Amino acid sequence: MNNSQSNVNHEPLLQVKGLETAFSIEGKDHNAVDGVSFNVEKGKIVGVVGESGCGKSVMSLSVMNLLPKGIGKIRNGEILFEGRHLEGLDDKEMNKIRGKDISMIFQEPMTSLNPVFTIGYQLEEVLHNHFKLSKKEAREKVVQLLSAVGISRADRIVDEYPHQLSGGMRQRVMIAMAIACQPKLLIADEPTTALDVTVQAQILELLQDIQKKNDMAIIFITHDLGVVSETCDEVIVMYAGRIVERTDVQRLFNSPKHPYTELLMGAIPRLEEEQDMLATIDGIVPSLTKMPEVGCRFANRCPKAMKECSTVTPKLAKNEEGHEVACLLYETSRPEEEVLR
Amino acid sequence: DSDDSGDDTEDTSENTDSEGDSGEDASGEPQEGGTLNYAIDSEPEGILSPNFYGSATDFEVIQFGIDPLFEYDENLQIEPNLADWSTEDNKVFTFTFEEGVKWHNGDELTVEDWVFALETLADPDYTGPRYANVQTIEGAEAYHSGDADSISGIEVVSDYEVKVTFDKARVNNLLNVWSYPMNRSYWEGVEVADMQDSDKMRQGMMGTGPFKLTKVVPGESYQYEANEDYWKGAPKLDKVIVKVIDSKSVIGALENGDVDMVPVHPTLGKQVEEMENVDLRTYPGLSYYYLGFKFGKFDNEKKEVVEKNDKYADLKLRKAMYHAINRDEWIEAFFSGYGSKVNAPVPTNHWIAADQSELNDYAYDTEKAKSLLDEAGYKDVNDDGFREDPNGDEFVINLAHYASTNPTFESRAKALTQYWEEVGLKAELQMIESSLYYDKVEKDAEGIEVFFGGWSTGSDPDPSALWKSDQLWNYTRWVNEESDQLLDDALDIDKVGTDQEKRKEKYVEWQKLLNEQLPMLYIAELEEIYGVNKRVGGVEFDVSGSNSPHLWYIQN
Amino acid sequence: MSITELNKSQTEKLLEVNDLKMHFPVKGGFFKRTIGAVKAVDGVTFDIKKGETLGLVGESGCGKSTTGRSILRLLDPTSGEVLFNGEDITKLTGKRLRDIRQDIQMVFQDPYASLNPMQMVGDIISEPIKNYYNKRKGSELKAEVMDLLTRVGLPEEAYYKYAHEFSGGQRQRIGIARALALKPKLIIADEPVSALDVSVQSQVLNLLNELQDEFDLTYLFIAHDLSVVKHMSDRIGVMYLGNIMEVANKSSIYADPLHPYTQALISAVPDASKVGEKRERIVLEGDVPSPENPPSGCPFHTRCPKAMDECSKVKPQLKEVKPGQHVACLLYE
Amino acid sequence: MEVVHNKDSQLQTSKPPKSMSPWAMARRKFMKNKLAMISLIYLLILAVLSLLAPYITTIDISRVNIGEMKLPPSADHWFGTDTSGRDVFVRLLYGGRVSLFVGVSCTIIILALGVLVGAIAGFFGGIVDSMLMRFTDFVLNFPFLVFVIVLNAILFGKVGGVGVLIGVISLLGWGGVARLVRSKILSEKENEYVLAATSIGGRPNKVIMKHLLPNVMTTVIVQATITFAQMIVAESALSYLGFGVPQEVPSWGNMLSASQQPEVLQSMPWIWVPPAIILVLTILAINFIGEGVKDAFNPKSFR
Amino acid sequence: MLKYTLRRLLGMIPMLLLISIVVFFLALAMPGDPFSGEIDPNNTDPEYIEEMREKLGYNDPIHVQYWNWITGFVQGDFGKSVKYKIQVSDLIAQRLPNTLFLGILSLVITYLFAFAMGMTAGRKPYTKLDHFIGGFNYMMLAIPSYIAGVFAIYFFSFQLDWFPFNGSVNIAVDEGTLDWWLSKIYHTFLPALVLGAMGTASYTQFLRNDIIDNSNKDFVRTARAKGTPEARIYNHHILRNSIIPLITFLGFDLVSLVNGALITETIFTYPGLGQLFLTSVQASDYPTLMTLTLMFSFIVLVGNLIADILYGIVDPRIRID
Ligand SMILES: Nc1ncnc2c1ncn2[C@@H]1O[C@H](COP(=O)(O)OP(=O)(O)OP(=O)(O)O)[C@@H](O)[C@H]1O
Ligand SMILES: Nc1ncnc2c1ncn2[C@@H]1O[C@H](COP(=O)(O)OP(=O)(O)OP(=O)(O)O)[C@@H](O)[C@H]1O
Ligand SMILES: [Mg+2]
Ligand SMILES: [Mg+2]
Repeated sequence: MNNSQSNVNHEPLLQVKGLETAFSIEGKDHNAVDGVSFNVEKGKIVGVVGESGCGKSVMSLSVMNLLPKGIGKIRNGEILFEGRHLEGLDDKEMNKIRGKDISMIFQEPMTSLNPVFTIGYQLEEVLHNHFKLSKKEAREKVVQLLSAVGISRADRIVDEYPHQLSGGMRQRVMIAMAIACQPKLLIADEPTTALDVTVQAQILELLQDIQKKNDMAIIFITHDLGVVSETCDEVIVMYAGRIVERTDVQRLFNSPKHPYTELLMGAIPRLEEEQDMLATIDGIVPSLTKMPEVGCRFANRCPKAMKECSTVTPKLAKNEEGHEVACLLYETSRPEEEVLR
Repeated sequence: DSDDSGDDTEDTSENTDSEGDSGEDASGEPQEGGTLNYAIDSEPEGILSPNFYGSATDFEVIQFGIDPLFEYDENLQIEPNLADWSTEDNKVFTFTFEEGVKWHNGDELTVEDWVFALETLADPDYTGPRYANVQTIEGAEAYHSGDADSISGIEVVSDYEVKVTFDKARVNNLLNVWSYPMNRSYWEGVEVADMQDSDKMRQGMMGTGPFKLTKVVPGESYQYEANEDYWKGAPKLDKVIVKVIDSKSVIGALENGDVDMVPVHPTLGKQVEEMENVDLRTYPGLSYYYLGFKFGKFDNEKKEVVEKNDKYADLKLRKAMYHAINRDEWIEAFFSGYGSKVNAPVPTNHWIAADQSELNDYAYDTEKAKSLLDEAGYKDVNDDGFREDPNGDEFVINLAHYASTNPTFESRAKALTQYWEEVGLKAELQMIESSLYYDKVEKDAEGIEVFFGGWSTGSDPDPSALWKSDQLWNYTRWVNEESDQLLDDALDIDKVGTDQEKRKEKYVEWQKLLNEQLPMLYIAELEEIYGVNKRVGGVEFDVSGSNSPHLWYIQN
Repeated sequence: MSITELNKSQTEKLLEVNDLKMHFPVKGGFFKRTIGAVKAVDGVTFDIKKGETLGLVGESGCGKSTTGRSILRLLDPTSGEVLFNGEDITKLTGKRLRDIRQDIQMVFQDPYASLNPMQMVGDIISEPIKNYYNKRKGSELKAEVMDLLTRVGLPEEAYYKYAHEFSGGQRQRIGIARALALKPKLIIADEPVSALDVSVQSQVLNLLNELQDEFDLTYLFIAHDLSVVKHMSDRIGVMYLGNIMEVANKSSIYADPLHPYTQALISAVPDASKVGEKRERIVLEGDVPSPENPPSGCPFHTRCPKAMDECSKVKPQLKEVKPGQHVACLLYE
Repeated sequence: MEVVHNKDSQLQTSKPPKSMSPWAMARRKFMKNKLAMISLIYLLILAVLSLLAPYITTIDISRVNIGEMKLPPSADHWFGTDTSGRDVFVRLLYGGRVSLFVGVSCTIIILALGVLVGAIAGFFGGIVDSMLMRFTDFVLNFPFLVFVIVLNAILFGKVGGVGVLIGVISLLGWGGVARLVRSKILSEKENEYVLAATSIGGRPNKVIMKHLLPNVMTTVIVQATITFAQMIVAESALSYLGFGVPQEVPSWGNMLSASQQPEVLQSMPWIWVPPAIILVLTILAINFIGEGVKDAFNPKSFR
Repeated sequence: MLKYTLRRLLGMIPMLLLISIVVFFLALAMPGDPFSGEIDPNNTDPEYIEEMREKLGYNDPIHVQYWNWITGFVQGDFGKSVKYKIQVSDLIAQRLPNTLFLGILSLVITYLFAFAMGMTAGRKPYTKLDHFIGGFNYMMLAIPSYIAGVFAIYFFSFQLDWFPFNGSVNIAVDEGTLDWWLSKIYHTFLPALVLGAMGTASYTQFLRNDIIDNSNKDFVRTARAKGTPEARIYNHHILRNSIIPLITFLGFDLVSLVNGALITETIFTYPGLGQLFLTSVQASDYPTLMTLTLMFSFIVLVGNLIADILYGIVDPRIRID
């Protein structure tokens, strides 16, 4: 999994710096992603976890420049892909990258395919978008791709329509579509949430296989910590539009630092251990319009909250082990001027 | 009347046997060529033969292509056209045909063509409505029932002469007999039963008239081209196009010149009059409106009136109702003045019409009406503002009128009831769907007491079918021996001979009787109105209709 | 609950389901004839002892909800019997059927669709009581509902609110309060947490556990998440395509799954406790077949890594292979 | 849609515990919709004026005034007079009475029939459903206008005028509503709250009345506005063609049919333009109200 | 597909039979007959009318009349029009092409305008242009077609003199020539526009809303993520989905054309079936009336069938066999 080590050039594949994405609700802009920075290295799988509504999808759509037009926009920050600025690119430029260098798969395999076109047609389209291919070549390539994602009757499936396929198959088709141009980065937004466990296992297996084969980086969005623990190299924990913790997977699960992460992990029942009571987090993620202006956004749900938590905004900072966390319990997270005061 | 055109008389056909007169010299400088756009404002049925058509609208379409044996002059007197006649006794007639008259296909017109027409009409399989016009020929009934192979009363003398014997001498045998020939060779091979459906009648026509029908768009338009061989001289126009337009388009079409000539409803007359490019042409009509009373019920088996209805039996009541109506105002309001009062059931321009001075004019006079009612015992005894009948019971005049989409029907009928209410007679109006109206009247249906109606007189003035007490269509169920006798006398060759004046005398007497007895309140007669574009010349109208279209032309 | 009590009550069967079948007719053609059947539940047998929680897991569409609904007679099962306290529910009609619903209640999966948007929360919760105790006094009823609200952790003001004013977790509490209103003995919880976020899910799970102790409840707990089921249940039934494949104590099922499907299922569950170590996963081939056209013999044989020839011919019956562990698999014949 | 209902218990104490039923919310949303409110006010004024017409004016509306025919608008006659000398403005009010009455009556009957048939078919399903739906299909297979005209021609004159029209239109018009209600009931039935209502011991009639119908009602109300507009158009179109309410009864369609007289169409616009405009405005208003209602009930826009 | 169609066609037979019975009894129940009130002493007499009544079988027992009618009907003998005195089949053959032409032209207009406006509005929703189109459509929806017809004649024919106000073709041109077709289009355009206006408005709104709906669908996001150009997304991915319901409306269009033709043809004096129908009601022309009524019902049935079948054809998700 560490194929990227061989790469001498240490520039990360994707750099996100201070990303702020806002939606306009009733005429006002509200940040759904609020100052998010992270890197994705070549060939790594980065997991993003957090409760529903905390901005995971918006963050990934920002990278792809797929925010709903007129409603959502990137307000601030930089997105660098192989050193190239993506923010502010127009559709035409972006279309050269989308599907080729960066591709994406979504949670709902049922609705993500256009119901009125055949599978083959939709797969060929992505090839035609980026390469000059004859019809025949494209079709051959498509059959190849479908076989590669483990679809058995690939030559028949190309002529079928999405509704004729099961959920698992459709997600495979989506994956085939995403890897058709051998992208360097794949963004997978909850790709297995809608699937059954046994099928989820198939898909995860497949993704990992492909990742290895293509030396592809993956941003893997999920709220299932179990999935993260088994697939990812690094984990980003998001809460209310911000990153609260970020480190490699082992360290996160062995010694979570942010109270939110801790609670999240305590809340899931484990197969291996007996738990009497599960941890709970009172309340819910605040909606966009109700985000506290300053302070830690988790403060009002945090059992360890201190007085200053609602006035001082913690910053995401690395400790010596390279474990990043944004919580005032840790000195590193205190903004400099606050420390001085 | 089923056409919603606005023309609401029962004139479903006929009286049109009369055509424009030929001798007339057209004024202005006739010009050669040009196309005349002639419009009709209701849909024809599309039967393009005078021998089969049923609606007046169809006649308007075919009039350009046909030519009758006889015509009528401005006094509605019959005169020769394609044929002349002579008779001694009004029973046997000898007809002499014009020579050299050509059918549109080039055939020459002979008496055979007329005989063919008569035989067709009398044929057992004949589907048209004109059998009555041959029925009076001797032997026609036998032929009609299939008992004879030919009509015995017809004797062809030569190609241009034929002798016709009627079953008996009548004053009106000539007026009644069928006067349009049919081209025998054109109809070769078509069974009588199939004629009406055949393309020969639907898509084309064969006549001897001034124009030849060259194209048909069924129900929509008809194109005629000049018949250069027309025996009275080649027409001046090249083409005539007959278009069917909606009555609401008449004004617009006239104004922007889409249409050169079109019959116009009286209510539109004023507007047409104002148009710069259009002349309003009027001529006396032969139709009139009346209010009938039901005096009883008719038994169609026994052919007699079997029940009496006394509600309106009092002549004073009827006179009072007559005086209460302001006919002049009413005509002005609902027919824009294109009409005038009548005092008897004969249009004043008909040759049998009595001189108006000989008739009572029941002028609008509410005082007189009131005093007549008082005399008759119709008084307001319970102070509700309305008069009760002489017994003191409530008295309501029930007026029936036909309804169609034309909204003036309701208001003109309502206006009549309002006149009566003004003299204290309570009146109620019942509008009846026009397709059912005359059926109800004919069947003496419950609730029909005073009914509005209209009628057209034909060139033969005999009103027996409407007035004789043994006739189904004597809607008032008025039984009067004197009237019956007068009507019989007027037709009786022994009494009136062949002298029209004598005949007229009888009718005048009859009119006086009806003017006195008032089985109906005669309301108004209408003028016929045409809008004619100023570029059209040579058009003349009289009581018999327009002159022959071969005289029409386009100026400029 | 003391140990002795537990033992005593656990031997008493509250609910017995025997060979329950529910086939939905498939209509087609112009005259809407029955042209087939969806064998949603095809011979399910299990029992629940008083005070215990039986978990039911299985993949989507395997007939879990149908089983739950058939027990409550929200559906009329095609055949089989459902004994509640020894009485066959499938034969009940009229008043008796309605009465049985006092004892068995249900918590539904979708916290949005399961509450009538036109009703106030107070009405939602008091409705079952009104259905059965028509004459209860207004104030008394209200106090009772308030009590229930507090019990499931909702503020009293909730009484006058409408469902749309609550979050998913809170709505699920309302649903639970409604189920509790009639003081039932058995609650069928049909995926009560699958629509909820992890943090909220744990709240509801904890609540259900607390209520069980407090009201002496028996649960049929349906879920597709094996770890949730394991957390909640005493025993677990594993369903596949309308059939129970294995029923056993949760410890034995986890420690020693006997049925190949159970084994695959357990190995497929990603577990956060095993971070870093690469587990041996049994990845099944293909998808779950359609219940309209189920495979012959053992329904699992099309995907079973250990399938034998006879598996496609003989349908295995549920058998006690180890004490307390029933398996339907020809491997253990 | 998620996280829109985010008031949790802590927050509630700070806010006045004001909670609104979906009806109240819809009402409030509707009231915020300017276009719909203006339309509603317009419609109300129109209805009130029409209803009060006999009290506003003492004119005998059926009276023909020969002296005052075809007068253009003036102080005496705001909208002029028609070819019978009747005041157009007053007739317009009376016409509104008839047109709105026909519209409302037809709508009520159609909805009642449609909801009844649709609800029974949808809720009970099976053979009842098949029979009812076959019958509904049968009714729907009659081309509406064609059969209204034929039926009206038959019954006309035998029974009273306006009543016949209402009866005939309603009899032929309920099919669509029945289908709609049925499908709505079918889909609503799938919602778990209906199962829940049964599971807590609710009897079928209670489930229909208390749970299903209120939720189907929103659709029915929206449908009602559509039907209302359709019926007003149907009445006026039929009257225009001469197959609607009897001619002597003033209705907007009858007034408009005056435009079939060429003189009126071309030179007396005051006779036919006002009913045309009122009619169009009324339909427009009803449509806006319909949109407003639809919007107000649309859960997606619960904000 | 074929089997399904055949089965549906067979299923129509009992329905048609039922409708034919209803139609027959309705016609029977209609007051009066074509001869009511046909009086004219100049060329008809009461005997003639009675004779005709007998000849046409108005005096036969009811079931005999029905049997004669329906057996004739299935053999294509619809009887003879009382008003026009020709075979109803011939009469219909004369008028049908006009109605068809009007219908097709109005459909073409409807779909052309609806596509143009709907796509424009749907692609840029909530812009000025969208609001303008929306407002226009609201107006169109609120103007009943007969009012639109009256206004159209008033403005376009009389005031502006752009279009003819009646008829279906200029008689002066020869049938089949290019001029003839042009003349037909010229004559039919205004009624077709009026007939299509309502449909255009509702289809435009429908298409617009559907495009907006579809543009929020997941598959559009997928297409964008593939790098598909925006124009292609709208013209291809979204449109294809939005067209499906619109195409299936074609079937129902037949139904509304039947209703619309009655009004429009009457207003424009356009000699088609709608006008013929009204005339036949007014004239109590039963053979024509019954044939047309049955035919219109048949069109409705067929329209519904077409809608269903089209749905199966254009939407791959629906497979009917
Ligand atoms: N189109 C939009 N308009 C307005 N707000 C939006 C829109 N899309 C997302 N949001 C808001 O942005 C915030 C973040 O949403 P996002 O979809 O990124 O959450 P998420 O973490 O992906 O949740 P989930 O796990 O449910 O997918 C939420 O508060 C959401 O309501
Ligand atoms: N009313 C019904 N008519 C026809 N088929 C049905 C009906 N209800 C359920 N089914 C079918 O029965 C099968 C089992 O459905 P059921 O809802 O019991 O599954 P489940 O295990 O609860 O699944 P999930 O986890 O998705 O809730 C499914 O294939 C479903 O499509
Ligand atoms: Mg998301
Ligand atoms: Mg379920």
